[in-house]
Amino acid sequence: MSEWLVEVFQPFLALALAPGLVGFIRWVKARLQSRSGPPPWQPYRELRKLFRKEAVVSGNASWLFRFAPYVLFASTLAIAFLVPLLVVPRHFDMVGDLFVVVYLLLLGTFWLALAGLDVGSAFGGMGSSRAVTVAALSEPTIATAIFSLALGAGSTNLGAIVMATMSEPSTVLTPGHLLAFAALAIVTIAEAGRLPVDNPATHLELTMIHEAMILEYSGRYLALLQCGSWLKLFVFFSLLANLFFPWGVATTLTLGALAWAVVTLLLKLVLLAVALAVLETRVAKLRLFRVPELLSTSFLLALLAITSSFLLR
Amino acid sequence: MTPPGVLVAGAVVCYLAGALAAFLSNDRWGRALGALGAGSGALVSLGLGIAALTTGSVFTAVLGVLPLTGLALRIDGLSAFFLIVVALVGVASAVFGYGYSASYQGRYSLRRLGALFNLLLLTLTLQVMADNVLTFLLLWEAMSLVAYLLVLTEHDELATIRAANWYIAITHVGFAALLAMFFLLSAGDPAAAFDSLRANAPALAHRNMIFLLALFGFSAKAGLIPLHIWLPMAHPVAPSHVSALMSGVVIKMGVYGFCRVVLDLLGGGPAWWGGLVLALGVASAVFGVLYALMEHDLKRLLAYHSVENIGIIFIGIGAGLMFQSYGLMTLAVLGFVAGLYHTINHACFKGLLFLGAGSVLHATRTRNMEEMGGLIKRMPRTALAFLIGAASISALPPLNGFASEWLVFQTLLGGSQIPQPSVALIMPIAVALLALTGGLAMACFVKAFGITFLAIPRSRAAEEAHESPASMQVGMGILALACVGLGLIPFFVVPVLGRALAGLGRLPSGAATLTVSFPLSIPGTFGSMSSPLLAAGLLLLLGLVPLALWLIGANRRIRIGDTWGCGRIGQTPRMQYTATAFAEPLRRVFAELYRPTQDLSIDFHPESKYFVQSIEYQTEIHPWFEKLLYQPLIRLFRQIADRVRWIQAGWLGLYLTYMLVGLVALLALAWWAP
Amino acid sequence: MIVFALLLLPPLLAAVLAALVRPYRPFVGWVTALLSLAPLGAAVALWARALQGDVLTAGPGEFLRADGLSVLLALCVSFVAGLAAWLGPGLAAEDGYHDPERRSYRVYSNLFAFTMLLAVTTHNVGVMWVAIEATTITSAMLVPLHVTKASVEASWKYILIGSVGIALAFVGTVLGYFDFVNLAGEQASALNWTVLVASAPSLHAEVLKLAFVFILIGYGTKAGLAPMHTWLPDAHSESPSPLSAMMSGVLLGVAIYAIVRWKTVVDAAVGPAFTDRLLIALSLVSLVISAFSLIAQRNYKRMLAYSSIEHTGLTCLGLALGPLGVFAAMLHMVNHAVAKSMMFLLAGRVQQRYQTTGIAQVAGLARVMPVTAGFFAAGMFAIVGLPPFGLFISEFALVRAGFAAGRGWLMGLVLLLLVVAFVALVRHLNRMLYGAPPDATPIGEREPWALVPLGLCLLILLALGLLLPSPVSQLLDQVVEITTQ
Amino acid sequence: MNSVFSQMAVLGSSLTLIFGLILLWRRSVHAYVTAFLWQSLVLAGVVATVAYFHRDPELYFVAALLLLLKGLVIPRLLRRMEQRYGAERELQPYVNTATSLLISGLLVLFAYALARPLVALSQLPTRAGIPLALGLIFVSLFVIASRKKALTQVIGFLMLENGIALLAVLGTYGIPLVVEIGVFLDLLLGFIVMQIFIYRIRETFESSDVDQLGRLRH
Repeated sequence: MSEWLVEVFQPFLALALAPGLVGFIRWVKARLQSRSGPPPWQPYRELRKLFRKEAVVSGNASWLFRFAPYVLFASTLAIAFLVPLLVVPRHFDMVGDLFVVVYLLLLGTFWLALAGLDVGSAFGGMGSSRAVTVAALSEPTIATAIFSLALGAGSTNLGAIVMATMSEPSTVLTPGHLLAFAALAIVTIAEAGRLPVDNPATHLELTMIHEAMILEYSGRYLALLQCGSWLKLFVFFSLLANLFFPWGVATTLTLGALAWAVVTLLLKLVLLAVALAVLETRVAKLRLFRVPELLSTSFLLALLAITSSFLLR
Repeated sequence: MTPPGVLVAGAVVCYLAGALAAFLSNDRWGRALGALGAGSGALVSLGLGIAALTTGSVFTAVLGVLPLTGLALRIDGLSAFFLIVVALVGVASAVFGYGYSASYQGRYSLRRLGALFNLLLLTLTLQVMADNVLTFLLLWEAMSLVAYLLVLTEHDELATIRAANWYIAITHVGFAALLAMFFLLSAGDPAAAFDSLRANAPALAHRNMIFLLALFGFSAKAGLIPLHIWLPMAHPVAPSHVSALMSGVVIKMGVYGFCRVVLDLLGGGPAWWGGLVLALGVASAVFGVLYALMEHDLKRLLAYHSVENIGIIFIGIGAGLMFQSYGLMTLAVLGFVAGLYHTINHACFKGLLFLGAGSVLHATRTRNMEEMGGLIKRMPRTALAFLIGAASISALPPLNGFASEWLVFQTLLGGSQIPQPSVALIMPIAVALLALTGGLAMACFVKAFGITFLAIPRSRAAEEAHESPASMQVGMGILALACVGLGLIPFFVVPVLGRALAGLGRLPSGAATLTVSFPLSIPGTFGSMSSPLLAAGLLLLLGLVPLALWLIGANRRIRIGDTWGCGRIGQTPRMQYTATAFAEPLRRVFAELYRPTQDLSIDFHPESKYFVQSIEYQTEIHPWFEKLLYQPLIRLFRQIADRVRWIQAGWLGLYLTYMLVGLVALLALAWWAP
Repeated sequence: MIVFALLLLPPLLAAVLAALVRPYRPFVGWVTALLSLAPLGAAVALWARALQGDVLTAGPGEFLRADGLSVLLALCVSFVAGLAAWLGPGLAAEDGYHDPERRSYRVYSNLFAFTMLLAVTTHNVGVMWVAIEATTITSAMLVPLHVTKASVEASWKYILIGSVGIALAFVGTVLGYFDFVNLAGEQASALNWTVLVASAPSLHAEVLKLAFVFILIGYGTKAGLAPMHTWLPDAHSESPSPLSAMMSGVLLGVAIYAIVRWKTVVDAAVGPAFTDRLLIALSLVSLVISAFSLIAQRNYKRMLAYSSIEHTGLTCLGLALGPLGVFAAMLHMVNHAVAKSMMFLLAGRVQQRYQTTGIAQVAGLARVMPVTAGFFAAGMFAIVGLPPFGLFISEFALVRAGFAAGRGWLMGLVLLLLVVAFVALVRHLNRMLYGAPPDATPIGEREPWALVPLGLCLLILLALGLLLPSPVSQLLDQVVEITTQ
Repeated sequence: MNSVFSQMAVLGSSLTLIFGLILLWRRSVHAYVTAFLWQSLVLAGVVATVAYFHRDPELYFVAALLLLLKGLVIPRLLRRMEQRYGAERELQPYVNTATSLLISGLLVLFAYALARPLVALSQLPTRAGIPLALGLIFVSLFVIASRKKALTQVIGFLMLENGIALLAVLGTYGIPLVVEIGVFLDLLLGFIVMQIFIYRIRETFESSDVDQLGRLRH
């Protein structure tokens, strides 16, 4: 019974930590650019502010505009249920595997893109068109990366993958594993709308992708959307961390193991956040029509991952 | 008469009665009775299909009606499954057709439409039961003829006639291939009943030739690359409920025929068979979706998507064939089950989308997306139905598209168990291209739904659109429910399909070949997924979030304001994104493939070149199958025809010389020949 | 004896009556039409007797003999002759013809019917040749009914090519007789078909081969086999449509009947290989020429003529594919006779309304004459071999026979040619049916009673396509038995 | 006894062939009609000799009929038609005289090669004439194909009939009477119809050369 409790608790832990993670990334970036920058818990204040504000909805919009934030937030929260954060032998594997996670993300993008179109402004359309292009082009990479992971672990269920990688630590150094990690890292940046692909901080209409779609939102809808995208980033990071470097994830339900799992999770997330912050300060935004080249290199990496794992098998 | 026999007779009688009633009167009553006949016939065959599939009983009947070898009918698992597919889409489009064809009252002959619609359903229902070569081929050609006549309903436009010509031409080429294939298969046995073909199939001489002819013939009907060019021409010009039936069911007869011949009669073959089918499937999927992206005629877009989804079905079947050749029987059955599951799913959501497009066409009199917009406020129920269709075709989780695409992915992942690494490498490439297709399909349907239904109407017709009559909504409702329902019960559908395929050809005939526990996890495959739990979870969360917001006292007031436009006053429809603009990034990414022709004409203000009076941007994409394959073929035949025409040159002396030369030649032949 | 009288005399009587009534009056048309029903009745009686298995003979030294094959042809000839009589000029008051033309139509069409009936029922191969030569003469007189430059040219080409061809057939007959005389000396009944077949095994292979070549070229000319087909498109596009219905429907059949008679004799002596190779060669050439000529066709009557060449090629191909093939070929001939005569009569109605034979000028037929357009479309679907009409079944049986005879690649090529013809014909049909009719074409059907017999033809085609009633298949089995001794 | 008979038969058939060849190099229609007239007479003579040697009364009747029909009736009709339209010159045929003679020579050689099995099989004394008859058939076919005047084509056709009659007489001593009468009837009717058509061509085309008949194409 207690396993279920832990697994139900995990997504809410993720929900709580997600804004902090993004705040921490912004704080590290500010520090790197020798600015003092807002404190890491600034996003929590943003959310509180937005929840208190009234929502302004465009006259052109239909019920879909108001319903999309709920769908996006619910789908991202559902992903949080499926991703292995703390405990490994998971009962939720039964509900969905890595493909389900990917397609739940796609569900979120689908509804957000439609919401972007619903207001009838040029920016919404532009944002949706670009977001959908990036999502479509990153699909093959994700699928190939899953294929190589499944080859290694013998199953696409997330818990099983983590267990398999934990049981044979040697697989981590195999080229297949590392190439798959690199491919999935690039896709994470593209999907989460981080710098080389899309600049989360900008409001320059012609360059933004994710921001353009949520341009029209305000009040509690904007809060839900922001929280959804932060949770998405958190989930991606935890996937990268646990699937490829799963040490520290608790396999037994003792309190000590759980505490140690939380600590290791936080450590891994901080490491990844710093890495992302360094990357974002080092690199400038790519032109939209260079993004496919980036995604095709990631696809190539994933394909190499598979061929190497095939040959070594 | 055994109960199935009664049901078969019942369905046939309903269809014929419907056809007769529709033919006799050209007014409301004709439409009503025609739709009633079709609907009831479809319901009866639905019951028949479900009964036959669940009980697994095989019904056979031989009637001396047809000449030469007589009419032989047999319902086994495969036929029962396709009966359900026919009936499901049949009921929905019959009900939809009643409302939709009202607008044809003055313009086209309703008699012909109603009667032919019933006949099409009749030929489809009997086609899946055919049990000897003559019955199969006669019904096959009758189906093509009736579909061709239905495509020609709106015969006053030139495009319709051109499309109908292409349709009947390619279908007939396919039929010629099937004729040759069946006679090679029956190897001189004039009776040519299917069970005798099954018996001596292993000892056949030209198995590869038979396979290639079967693939050619059935892909001409199914619309696989490169025999697909009739599909985006014929389906848009047909009346919408007919194109729903054609796209949903008629092209599935290609899938049924292929399974019947290659799986059942031939019993599978060497690995390259599966490889070729897989390659064609992947090519059709990718090209189908790529060309669909560039379309802004709503029904052409849906037609190209039919090509894509047929590709996905054949990916499943191709993978199954490959596994069968390597002896991985569980994976083989899984592959075929995935293919068939996607068949019924595609029938449901494509039928739904075509009915939705028909409802939009009924309201706005146009198929061009650039002239639509804002229909979600004017046609809420059609919009909802179209949204469900769009979501399920883009394989979004709780719906049926995801369930079958997930199964196809799992099958392809199973490819890693193929002993030869060189062959096993094909699978990841197939997985990648299938994923790309899924992503592009999602992009295409965001465009289709977004531009058609959302934001501000772009034309007067869209502005004055109104919700379509009740019968059309009921038609769409049936299929929408089917999409949602089929998405929730994969754990029930997969074992039933496994039983339907049991015993076909060399497949293991064990009853429960696919042991499936509650969540859809199949031994020997990689993942597990449970749609019902997923759907329940999503609904729960959707309910939880507003509750949480209420709990934390979030501000619930909403103020209606203007869309943000960087400070300009007022918003005109021209400021919105258009379908062409929406697909522009992807056209630029795949420019090598599309080779778009673009021309930009700017006429400047007379006084200074810095001010512009009007800019016109024109882009055109010619699918290069027609350019590279079909145009040269036609030119070749035209040249031969011109030369042959000169034989009849008009000079009497020349004609007599032909006779003299012919006589002397034959005499010489007779004289020297042994 | 009376059956033969009932079969042969009425057309003669009709011809004489028409010739005698100097200023033509409509009652002559009605009388001749009624008289044309007598041969049909007689043919059906012969059919009934044939089904019981007995072969009727009449006249001195079995001059007339009606076995299964003759009965089949007699049925076709009398049916199509009846159609032409009921739908030909001379019945209605104003059918676009003048009195002399009506009178000569009545005279010569009945003579034409008589000669064809004589050809198929005579036992003597020489008399058969004489009758077929007479068909050329009688039908040639009718080709230029409307005297125009084109019809005169067509008639001259028809009479000349036809006569030269038939003369070659006579050379073949003489060589056959020469071979028999050198075996068993001169006998009066030497040219009787049964005698020839009985003595065939002992005849000399060399001479019979030469004889068959002459026969094939000769009767092939009348059957429209390539390369002797050149008269067919001209004659059919210029002659009045009831005549071209008779010619295209059954004259080709009668010529094929003659080829089948001689093929049985030669096969008994030399074995089927030789004749099959010749038949396949010529029928392939016919298929190629007709299929590709249909693509760029501009005149719908010539289109129907080329389609006849194609179906003659198919029938001859069927003859060369063994017993199954002969069954298919004969069924195909019957189907084609009914379908093509119906199509030509419909083409006549269309030409009467649009006053042109150009495909491009005839547009909007579905709106101008809905019922005729419906029949025309159904007829076209029948000709291209779509179900539920009879030609689908016969083409199916033909291809089945081809594969059973082990000629897979040949059948592949034939199927390809059939598809080429299919696409061409369907495109032409669509150009005629739809679109806006040229202005000032009167809308609505005229003389609707004329559509009743055509509707009957359609019903027959449906019956042959869906049911193939047992009497028909039994008769065809008898024919197969006769021709493949 | 037989040698005289066979020599006369061979002489008769070679004369017939020679008259056939006249068509090739003469140009005027008048010459063609006389050639045909003489050919028919020689043919009647051959039939009469066969009747005499074979003592077969039927053949006498056939010879008489042949003489009447092809000797008198048809040539007179041809003369009348010829006078009506003045002495027409045969236009330049498709093939000039030298090549037509060459071709007809080849055709006669081909006829000889072809008739080898026939001559070997036949026991009748007149068998030596069979290749000549076949030769005449091929030559007259070539004449019909290569000439441009309608009248010349008719004469070519009549010569073709003569060749066949000669073959019948030499090979089988005449085909059964019923068929023989039928053949003559057909020939007469055929000729009359052709004449009607030639008159009609004259009316509509003002000249009877076949070159103008090129309107019906494809």
